[in-house]
Amino acid sequence: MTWAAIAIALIQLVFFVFLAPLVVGVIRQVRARLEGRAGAGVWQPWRDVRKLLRKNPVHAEGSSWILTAGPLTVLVSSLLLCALLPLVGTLSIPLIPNDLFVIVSLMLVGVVALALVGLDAGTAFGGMGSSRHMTVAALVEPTVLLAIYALSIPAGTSTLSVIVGTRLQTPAVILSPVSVLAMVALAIAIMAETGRLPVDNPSTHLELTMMHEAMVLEASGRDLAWLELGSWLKLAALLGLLGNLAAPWGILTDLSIWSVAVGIIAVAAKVLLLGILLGAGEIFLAKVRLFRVPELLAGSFTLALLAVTASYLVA
Amino acid sequence: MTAVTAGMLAQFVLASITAALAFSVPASVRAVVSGIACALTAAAGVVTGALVLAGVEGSLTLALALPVDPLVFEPTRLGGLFMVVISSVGVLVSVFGIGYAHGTAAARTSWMSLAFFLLAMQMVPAAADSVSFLLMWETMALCSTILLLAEHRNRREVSSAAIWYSAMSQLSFLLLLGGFGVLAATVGSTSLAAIGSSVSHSPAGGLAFVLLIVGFGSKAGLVPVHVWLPRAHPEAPSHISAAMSAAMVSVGAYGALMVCMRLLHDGPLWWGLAIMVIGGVSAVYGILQASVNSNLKVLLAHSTTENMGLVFLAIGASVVLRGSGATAAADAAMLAALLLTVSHALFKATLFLGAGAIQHATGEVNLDRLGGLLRRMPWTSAAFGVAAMAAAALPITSGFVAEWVLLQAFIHGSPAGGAPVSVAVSVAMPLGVAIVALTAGLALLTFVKAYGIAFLSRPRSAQTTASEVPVVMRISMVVGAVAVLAVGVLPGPVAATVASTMRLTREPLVYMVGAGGISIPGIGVLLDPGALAVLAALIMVPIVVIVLIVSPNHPRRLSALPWGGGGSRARPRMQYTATSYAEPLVRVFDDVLKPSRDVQVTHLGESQYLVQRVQVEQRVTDLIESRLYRPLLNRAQSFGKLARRAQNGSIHLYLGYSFAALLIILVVVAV
Amino acid sequence: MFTNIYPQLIGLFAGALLLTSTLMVWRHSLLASIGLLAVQGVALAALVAVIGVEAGDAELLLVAVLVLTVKGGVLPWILARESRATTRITDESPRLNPTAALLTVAGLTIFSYVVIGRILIHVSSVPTHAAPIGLAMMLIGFLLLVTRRRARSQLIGFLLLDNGIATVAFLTSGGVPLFLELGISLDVLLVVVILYVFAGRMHTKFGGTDVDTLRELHD
Amino acid sequence: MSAAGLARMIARAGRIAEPAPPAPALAAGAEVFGGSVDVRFINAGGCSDCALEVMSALGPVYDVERYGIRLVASPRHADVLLIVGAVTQNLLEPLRRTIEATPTPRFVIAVGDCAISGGAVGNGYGVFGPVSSVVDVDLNVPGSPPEPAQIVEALRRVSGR
Repeated sequence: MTWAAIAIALIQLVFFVFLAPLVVGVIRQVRARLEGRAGAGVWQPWRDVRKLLRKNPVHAEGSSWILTAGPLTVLVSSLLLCALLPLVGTLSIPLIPNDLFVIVSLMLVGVVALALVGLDAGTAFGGMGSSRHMTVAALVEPTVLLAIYALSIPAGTSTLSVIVGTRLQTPAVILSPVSVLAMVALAIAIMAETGRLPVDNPSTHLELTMMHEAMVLEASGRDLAWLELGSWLKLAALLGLLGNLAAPWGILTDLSIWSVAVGIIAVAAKVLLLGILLGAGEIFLAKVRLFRVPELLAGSFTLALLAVTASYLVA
Repeated sequence: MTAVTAGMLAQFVLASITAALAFSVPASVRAVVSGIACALTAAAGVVTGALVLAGVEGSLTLALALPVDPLVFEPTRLGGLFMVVISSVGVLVSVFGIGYAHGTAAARTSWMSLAFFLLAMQMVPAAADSVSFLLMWETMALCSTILLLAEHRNRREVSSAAIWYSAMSQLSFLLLLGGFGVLAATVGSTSLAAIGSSVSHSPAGGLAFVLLIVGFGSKAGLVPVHVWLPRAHPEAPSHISAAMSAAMVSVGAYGALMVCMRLLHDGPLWWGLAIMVIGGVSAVYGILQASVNSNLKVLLAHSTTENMGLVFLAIGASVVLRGSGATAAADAAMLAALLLTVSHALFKATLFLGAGAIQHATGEVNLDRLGGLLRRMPWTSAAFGVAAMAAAALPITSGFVAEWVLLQAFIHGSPAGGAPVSVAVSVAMPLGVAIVALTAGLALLTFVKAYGIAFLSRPRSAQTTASEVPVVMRISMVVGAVAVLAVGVLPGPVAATVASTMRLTREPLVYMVGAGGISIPGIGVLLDPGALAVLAALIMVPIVVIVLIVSPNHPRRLSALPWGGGGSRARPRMQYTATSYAEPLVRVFDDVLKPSRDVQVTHLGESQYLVQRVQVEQRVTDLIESRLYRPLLNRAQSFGKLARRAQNGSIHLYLGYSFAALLIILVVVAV
Repeated sequence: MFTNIYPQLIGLFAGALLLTSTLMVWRHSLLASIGLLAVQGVALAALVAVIGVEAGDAELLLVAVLVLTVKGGVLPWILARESRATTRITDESPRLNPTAALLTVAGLTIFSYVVIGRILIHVSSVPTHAAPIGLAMMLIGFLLLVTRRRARSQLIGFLLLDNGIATVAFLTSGGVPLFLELGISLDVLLVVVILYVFAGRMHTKFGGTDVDTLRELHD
Repeated sequence: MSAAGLARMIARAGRIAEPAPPAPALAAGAEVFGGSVDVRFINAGGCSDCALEVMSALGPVYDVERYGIRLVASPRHADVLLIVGAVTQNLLEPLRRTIEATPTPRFVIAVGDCAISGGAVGNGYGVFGPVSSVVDVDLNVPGSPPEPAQIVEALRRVSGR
């Protein structure tokens, strides 16, 4: 059992390192097509990373080891997400159950590392990005926790793989109002968490509108590669989680070649589908003002809170 | 005479010796001698507490020349736990003080009162009856006031802070006096054990509960009686603020825990809800104030309010859950409360000592003028960083474990046996999760700001001369940080010990799993940060391998100016400051913080369309202070003016008063 | 077969009602709110239909059809047409800032859950579990009436209020008699049309239906 | 605009990008980039006509992104410095800083005659000299101003697609 779980974790790790750049490539491609361009092809993120790894990073004078360690921390926290979340299978390592609060705190480690990278060189834009990034992160956290709390009530535990397993066995749960409200809230929170529109515009060149981009302005070469890969992995992993919560079918519950194949294909399909939806959806969205973001998050927070209380009071 | 008795006696003796030494030895060696002596006093506390936790019993009776019964000290296991926590902070503080204390902070009085301050704090949890409790409590308050006043010659603010502080601590003392009085009256004994055994939920019990909770809450720095914290801490010498903010507030928490676990246990639901409300409000309000503050020590003080708020939230949750039948979750919540207190004591001590080190090195605690200390003060930055992670509840620190247990207790609130969830639980628990989450998020921002602005980026003012602090100060900070990490990586032993101090519904509450992980079978959860750390380390390996394969000729790192758009080199003044870092947050919480902005535009003489300079000033004040206390104080003042008229110093008037009084008494007696 | 998904369906449609009400507070754009109103009408009709099927009550199904046509079709259509015809700016700047409003919504919903829990302590049929959502809708409707500035948006609040009343009626008493529902829907329809056309005319005449400014009209 | 209207517009617009001409030969030393080129555009002090051509070359009609070429916000991220105009005294220092801020290996492309040789303004009093006098240039795009297609071709020689 333990070995099976570790094997699944390894499979998820390797597969998502392969999948994440592809997802980003797909999102960009969809956007390009809808904007009337040919697009760089779905493999472009791969080429970007390969190139960045070959370059000699430049460090700002007076910047510290944070500029080297921060990106690695971001990457590792995202990799931990990929290893622990129930993506390909719902088996979880006995000593490290993919507990909701642990997962969220691992995510926050990455968030903090990124914010410190932004501050390290001591440039104006870095600080600006870092400040905005942390503000959004602080406001997102309640929504994320409450949303998954709402989802956890039917399963009676905060272990994500059990939650997904429960939804797999009793699909009726998925359509319950609680779950619907919670999923909407969670989706919004994830958009904010991964810096997509309408909270942050990942493809902006205008520093004043940046959050994530502004923090990585000083990073180059390998450091930049880790940062980018880290954020892509996070996006892919969270999309995978969303997909498995919304449609848990295909996720494996026991280890066998056949089920592994099915699990991989299923999660890839879900993530890529969500990626396409995301790319297409972003065409129709504009970035909201930074100070309208709290409204958005308050909205999703309200939905999540309603979901939780309702799930207690209705049943 | 058991070892515990001996230990408590030793603390009294050592404290007295310390005071004597501090008084007698010459100033040249005073710091070293009395610092070591204080450390020994505290160490005696650690040992005694450890013995109590190990199950040794013992009592100490001191007959005083006071017209009261002899003082009795007989620590319970809970008391033992707090004795350990408080006096370990005491050790760190004393050692740090050797290097830190200078000027008036190193005077005789300061060291003497530090000794008695530590003693009093260590003995409060040991008190077995309300009289000795209150006596130790008051000693603690007085000594801390003296310590707070240490630097009053140098700065004017000190005295006003001291006035606020002593006013608040006297208030809390009076409340406690009232509370214990009521209890003693209803039970007929001042012994805490007697009170605990004959628990009464009568109206009198309710009254006592309210008085005690508010009294302890004010010492723990809860809203709305928190106003002394942000004033006292920046003015006190840093090792004293560490002692106050890490140890003394824990004494306040101990009081609340004692009330809810020992004196008035299994209280009605509304007690729990009331504590939850106070705690929740304090947590959110405290961290909001902290996140928008730029003075490092004020920031830390407000974050103390936040952490104590969380502790009270947990206590209240435990009462509510017990009241509505979810006993396992109730125990878990209480465990969370204790873990939060322990973890807070450790990391807050380290943080304040770190702030002290910064002040020592740069003479500055205003974040807006700090920066780039990482390379100049590597030890301080490392210790402060670890403690800040704990304050932000990040893994693998003690803070994370504590908040994790709390959240788990919240979400497992549905009672055993599938009974329907009470409305109170179904509303209070989600809100509790929301509060903890929001608090954690804001704490994250606060401490990223504190660390990033102070240690990263470039110096914002001339601290190019700053250098690492003396080795004793380094040692105490690093020890604190190591303790934070130890509890964070191997929470198992600590949690088990903590759980052994509680009155449990089912034994045992906590099992150890793996290397040092914890599992709480009652609510079926498990956490092993050690395994998590190992996994993270294992994941690092392939990355390194990949790096070696993809780019074997290790790209050499070039250095260049910070990118400032190619224009003139980016000056330190262009960096984000702590104030600007928190600006978005101030806007988001505009309605709550009500910052006062004023914008001054100076136009050119020639034309009013050309602006010469724009000056923007934004100040965030403590709303509760300005809206609640100011009016009260003004009232009091006007009343005082009134009273002065009756006090014009004429002897005849006073005689007249006494004559009138006599007549009235006679009338009363006659009727 | 139907009886075991029956609670699911009730829950789903009740959830839809709550969701749409929350979104009405969230969105400022008038047209968006009208769209939400239409969705809500459909959800309400579906709810009625489900109850009807469960109770095997033909009259309720008839009511459902009626609700669908009036609340889900006619009303929104008229409103949308009128607004497109007469208003230039369809955005609303409410008195309460949206964040606070949304948190208020959460509070109101929890409150109504508590209240209903106290009132219907003895009843425990499936629909009564969802009854609080109806009450919450009424409260949210009031909230909109209070906080919105322009007459049209207040009308949305009014309609939300009406939907809430209907929901409570259906969920608790298993539906009102047909003719009563008929009467209610008809005069609601009448009121709305009159108010709305009136508001439209006023808008064209005085160029704005901000209630605060309208106060000046009567003196 | 409503979502439906936007969707209709997208459907109506269809493909804006023109069909891609055959790929030119890969420039020597550009293998390292492997089909991913991030461009930082610098106007070293030219009149803005080359700049305008560069902007249109980077627009959706020529759609350089399909060759793996992107405009980036920071020289730290850049592989190619696209420099137009003869280097003026005032922009000499910023140009130097930008170049040293760009991680190696990097390509420098001089666009337009002024950038290559100084051109018509080469001996103006405010002019320091051509780009080659500041940093050794890897690729030249002659013309005053060059056509966008030429600029795109130069970039494609770096990206190799």
